[in-house]
Amino acid sequence: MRGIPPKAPLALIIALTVALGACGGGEEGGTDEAVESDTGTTPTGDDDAPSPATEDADGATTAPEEADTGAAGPRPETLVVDKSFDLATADPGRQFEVTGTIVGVALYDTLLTFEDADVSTPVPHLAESFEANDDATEFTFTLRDDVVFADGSALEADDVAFSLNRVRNLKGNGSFLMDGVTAEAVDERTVVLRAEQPTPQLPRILPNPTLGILNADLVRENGGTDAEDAAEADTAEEFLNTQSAGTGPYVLEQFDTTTETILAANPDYWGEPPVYDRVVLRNVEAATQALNVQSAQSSIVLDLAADQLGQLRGDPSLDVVEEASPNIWFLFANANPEISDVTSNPDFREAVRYGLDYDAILELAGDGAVRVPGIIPNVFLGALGEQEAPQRDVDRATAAVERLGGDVTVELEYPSDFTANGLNFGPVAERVQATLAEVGITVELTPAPIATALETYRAGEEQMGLWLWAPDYPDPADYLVFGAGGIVGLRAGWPAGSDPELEAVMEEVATTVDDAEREPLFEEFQRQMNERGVMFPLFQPTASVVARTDVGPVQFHPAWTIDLEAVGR
Amino acid sequence: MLSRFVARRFAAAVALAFGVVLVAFLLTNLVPGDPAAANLGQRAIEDPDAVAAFRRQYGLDQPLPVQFGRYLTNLLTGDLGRSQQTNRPVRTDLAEFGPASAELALTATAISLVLGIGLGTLAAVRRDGPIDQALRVVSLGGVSVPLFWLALIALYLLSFRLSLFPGAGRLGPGAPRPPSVTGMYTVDAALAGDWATFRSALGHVLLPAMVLAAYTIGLLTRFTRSSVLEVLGNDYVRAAHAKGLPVRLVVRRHVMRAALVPIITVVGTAFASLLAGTVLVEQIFSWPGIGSYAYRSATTLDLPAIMGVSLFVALVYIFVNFVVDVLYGVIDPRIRAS
Amino acid sequence: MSAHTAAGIPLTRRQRRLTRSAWRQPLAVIGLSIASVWLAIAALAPLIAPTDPILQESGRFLAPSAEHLMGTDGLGRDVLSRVLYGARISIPLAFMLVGLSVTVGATLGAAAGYVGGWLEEAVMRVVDLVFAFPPIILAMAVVAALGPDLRNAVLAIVVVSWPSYARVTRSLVLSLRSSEYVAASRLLGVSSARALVREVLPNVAGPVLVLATLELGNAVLLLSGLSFLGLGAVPPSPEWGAMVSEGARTFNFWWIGAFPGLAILTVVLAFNFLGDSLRDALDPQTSRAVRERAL
Amino acid sequence: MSLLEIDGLAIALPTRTGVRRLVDGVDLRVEAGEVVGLAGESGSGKTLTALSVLGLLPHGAQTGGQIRFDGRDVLALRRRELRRLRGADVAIVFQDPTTALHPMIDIGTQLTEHLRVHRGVSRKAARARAVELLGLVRLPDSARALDAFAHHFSGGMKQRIAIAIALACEPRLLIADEPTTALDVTVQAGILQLLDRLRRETGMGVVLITHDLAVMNVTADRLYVMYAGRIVEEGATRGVLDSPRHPYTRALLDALPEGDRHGRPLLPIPGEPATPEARPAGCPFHPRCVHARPECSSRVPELVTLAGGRAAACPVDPLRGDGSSVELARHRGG
Repeated sequence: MRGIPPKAPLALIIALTVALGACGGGEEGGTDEAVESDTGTTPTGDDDAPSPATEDADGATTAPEEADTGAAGPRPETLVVDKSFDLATADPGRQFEVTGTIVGVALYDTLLTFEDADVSTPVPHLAESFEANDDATEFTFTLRDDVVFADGSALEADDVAFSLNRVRNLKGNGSFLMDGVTAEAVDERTVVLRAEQPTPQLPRILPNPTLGILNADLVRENGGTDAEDAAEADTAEEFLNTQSAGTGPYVLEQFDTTTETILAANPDYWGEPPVYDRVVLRNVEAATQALNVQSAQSSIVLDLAADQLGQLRGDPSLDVVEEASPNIWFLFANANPEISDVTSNPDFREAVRYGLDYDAILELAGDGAVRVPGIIPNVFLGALGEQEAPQRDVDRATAAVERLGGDVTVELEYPSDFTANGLNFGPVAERVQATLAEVGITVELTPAPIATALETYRAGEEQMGLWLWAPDYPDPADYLVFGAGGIVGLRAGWPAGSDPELEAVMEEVATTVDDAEREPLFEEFQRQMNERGVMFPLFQPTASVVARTDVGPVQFHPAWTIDLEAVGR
Repeated sequence: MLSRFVARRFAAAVALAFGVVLVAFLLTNLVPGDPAAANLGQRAIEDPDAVAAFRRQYGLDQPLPVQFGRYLTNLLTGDLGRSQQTNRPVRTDLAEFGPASAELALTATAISLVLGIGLGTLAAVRRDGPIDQALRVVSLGGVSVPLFWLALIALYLLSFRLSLFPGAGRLGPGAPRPPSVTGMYTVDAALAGDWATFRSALGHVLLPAMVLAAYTIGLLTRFTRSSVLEVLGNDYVRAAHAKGLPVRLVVRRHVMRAALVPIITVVGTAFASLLAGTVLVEQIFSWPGIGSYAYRSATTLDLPAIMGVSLFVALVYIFVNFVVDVLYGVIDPRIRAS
Repeated sequence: MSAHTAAGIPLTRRQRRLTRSAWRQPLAVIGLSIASVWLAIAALAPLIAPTDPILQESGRFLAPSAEHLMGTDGLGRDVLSRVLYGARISIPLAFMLVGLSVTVGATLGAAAGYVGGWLEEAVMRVVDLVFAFPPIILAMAVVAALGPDLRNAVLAIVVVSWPSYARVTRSLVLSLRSSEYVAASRLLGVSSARALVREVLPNVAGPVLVLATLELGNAVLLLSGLSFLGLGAVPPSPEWGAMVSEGARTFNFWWIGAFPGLAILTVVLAFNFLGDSLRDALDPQTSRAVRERAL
Repeated sequence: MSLLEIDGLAIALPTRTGVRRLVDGVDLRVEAGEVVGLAGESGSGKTLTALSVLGLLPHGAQTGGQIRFDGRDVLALRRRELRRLRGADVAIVFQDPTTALHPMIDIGTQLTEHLRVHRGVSRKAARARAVELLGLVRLPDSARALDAFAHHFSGGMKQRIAIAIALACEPRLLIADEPTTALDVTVQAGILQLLDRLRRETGMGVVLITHDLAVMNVTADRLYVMYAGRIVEEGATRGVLDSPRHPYTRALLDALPEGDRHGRPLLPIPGEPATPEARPAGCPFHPRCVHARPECSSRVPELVTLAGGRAAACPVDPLRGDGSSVELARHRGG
């Protein structure tokens, strides 16, 4: 008989027996053993794990300024970052997703930016200074004079005007940021942005990586245009997917929307050079990220669910950063009687508002998660204080259900295949279902893949929906969409004219320029929403960044998740 | 004669491919859900101009028959359209993900061929003995284990806890890819003589391939066993033994050659089932292949990608069947003659 | 005198021998035992499960203990109860799925094989088409069209799986059609339809039964696979594949995914033990066709 | 010393219901250049006896007694020695040439693969020998036949090829197991003549197994008749066929289609052949025997040597007149 190669099947058999053994064996085995095996930082077995031994030699010469971090062990030369990709393009004007934002910040600088995690005050970046007129319709920016693109050409006002106008005309996902705003180069170093309406939030919009500044000449050469018909005429995306054309701390080494995108430090960067010369951003399923960072196959992972963090927190080789994400999770009840007699009834809203067990739901969102008292997340201007959050009142809710005739059944739709901050919609929906059952509301879950769920959501056909809202820019104006007639309001069957009192506040706040005056108006907006609105804000989940300690300091950034340039600094 | 055979084969293949494309097209258009909603994002979808631009860009503003006709015309020039999710030509996507899946599926096939035929033959030769019984349980276990569960266990135990294999992905993070010839990293690295990359690529493909092979190993073991048993009972095997040939020669030349014909049929079908299994395994191992591409295209209603994947899979199916038929002829002269 | 199956189809002598010899094999006995246990669990789940499978009243992520033998999941539900209740979902659906596939596939296959001509051509071309089509896309399209729900997932898989039965049935019918006694009954003026039912079906039933038993396991695998991808079970139903997917997100709480996975494994193993034993007991000529299609 | 000496051979096989003795106490001699016939119904143990000479018994078979080929004890040989014996010194031709030839291996390879294994001849020499062999069995266009496959030939031609394969290593003993049963009557004679000629030309011993006594009549020098695993009669062919001493031999002769050449009608043997599972006590043939006496059911009759080098295993006076058995049979039938 021919010999049978013994190794592979043996390995499988061993795997199975070990698996079965593990299942039958120690109770807390999963946690403790894992920690044990991880404490050694020696990477495991394979030549792929970034091995300190081999990296040592190279690392010593290429990364000299590492010494001050005091982290244990030598710092890896390449930063390996795991992210579950939602990456579509490396063209800043076209990207509007989380991964694209991370890449965009690294490749392209914006006129203004946020310092560290403070997203309340935009600070100058490519612009050295800026002024706004009194009614917030005209903004004048003076550019720095020491900024050069990778091809050596200096940053000019034309680059800025081109980039911003191009975004508006591309009619992409982020184009609304420039809605009604025109950029004009006044001279080489001065740009004026004119808005059709008062736009006090514009300075908070400008740090958005979608508004990154491109090398206008280079992009024009490669098919770019900022003309009205850019949506069809602009063909620069392909070029921008192979080569970056910005002034950012990194340049694009390899772009891939499905496997890994690699960034290399920009040798001519005008600011302080980034700590890491090379960043590999890998597309890794959230489930495997925890394993990767524990086994040192990755330096930083970004999608861990709150439930996975508990075990990692005790690991001395890991640095677990937990913050409340600025994303808000919310429920809505459709106000359109054609969709549902039940959900459109104000009594139903009351039953839901006081029937939800907010704390039980919050429990799922992680230790760093917070309840959101109004629709505006806690890091932004105008956020309500915790004491204003609706509190569960079972009696009140039950009474409301009785007014509805008791025993109500509604459908709740949510995207089944979508994960944000490691959190799935399913368990949250299940908990909503369980807590509402306690006040006599039967919720039938009707999950759908996001493509189909979005369709019914957008058409305003969901009886109840569970969705999240990620801020487009850190200004409360972004949350007016939840009011009657706003884009989310419409999805909940709540058109303009449904609530004149609320809409009056919305109108007023939109044209108010001074933050001190805006704040109480936004608070009033939310109070009225909490009283009569169709939205039920639930929580801001835990956002986590888990890094190996030898990477150096890492921060979660509320606007763009992680600032790669700042890692290790 | 032969050319007529090939011509008929080709016509059937074209008809089948056309049918597959048509079904894919109809299915994705019957399904509720708007590709624009799925791909444009929350903001742009509210901008009628953006939606119109998107529809124009992907030709969704045309009536269905026109869309289909346009697709077919483009197909003739090798243009499969542009994927809405990757924003690249579907052909580029397929050229990248196809070989990745092929590498996985071929490795899995190789593993299952060696183990399945080897173990199956062993079981047949040791019929009804303890080895046979044990192999029976093992092979039935192979076809019974849920692949996604096995993949998770393998990843957790063999890669993470025991560090026998590298983790997810095709190469180590940031490792340079070998110069693309076939798109299969192991092959390309070997062609380039880059043995470090070869080892790394092989290490990465081995674990998912072994998981993927679990089912086909089981299948082939059982099938080979019964196939060989059937052959062993044949007069010509007894005749071969009566000639005083060494057992190895009898098994290799006389038994295997006859047993191989039915086995090849199963290998062909098994290969197709491997492609289906890749959806789950690729997801778990972050393997950028056709399976995860198909999953993503289907969930995002990425019409050009769905049609491209369907066409690709159909062509693979046709090709595998063709290879199987050719192999029949190579092995069995009676088939060659007819 | 002749024994009758549940369906009332008289068994030929060969098939009786087959069923008798199948029970002699230890694997068949083991398979039958496990399958019976699972069927009993499915029937009696409300009586034997410690708690309601959707009750979210315990602490979250509790490791297995005396109180929760399989621990609790991320919503504080008892995993054991969910695994037990899961049998009520997967097993009946597997039977339903295979039943539908057999009905559709065998009917079309038999018609194709017996009638021949354009009908055969049409059916076999559709079979080819389905075989060539990536099943995940087909399944996803059906699920997307009808909404994710296990029943729709079943329909989706039926769309993908009936061709196996059609092929087997057709080839069996073809080989029987040419056989003498069918030819004889045709000569005697028995109508095609009656000949099909009286003469051909009993002989096709055995191999198809074996194939169906083997496919029961595959059905459980496919359904749980779709649920794992989020295209099957709707929460909060305790479907095993969905539970494994839940557990996959938190490796450190291994019990959430490990036990449902084991449940799938044992159920499928039981069906495969049974099917394999039946297949072995079947005489080689007819089992050949089964083996080739029993994937 | 004879070429082949079988003494007290017993073969037992495990079956579902236990181990069964299928061959019991068989003694058999074959001299060089002699054709020995082995006759009996199917299931009588002829083929098992033949296979045991090559050590080709099915898996799990147990054997007793002795088989000496050329003085060497075959049953005691080690695997490798046995393998050297097969094909080289003892060759076998099976009943159905259609199944005995491999359908997917070309004739040339099948003709000479054992030649190359046993003699280590070169590919070229093997090919030359293959052509020669096909000539020997009178296969036309032998050079082209080498690259052809089994399905290209008719049944008779296939059997000639099978014989050529058996002859490749110039064996000293050829076992032909029902070599003509599967063939047309017209082809049968040609094959038998071929065997006869080859025996004369090569001087090898031949064991011819068949249930067809007419074939024996033409070919065999001596004849053994087996029933239920035992030899029931032996002797020179002509003597046995002309005056059978065992009721079974007689019954076989009566069952011959050619039986009418003696002016007698065709008579089937009543009853079913004894199966290994249901072997009657005493003489295994007695339930079917028209001469059966009470003691036949209690005692297994010994093979008794008779005059003229013959032997038979029946206590009933075997020399009773020819007609009586026919009468009795008629009586039973009517």
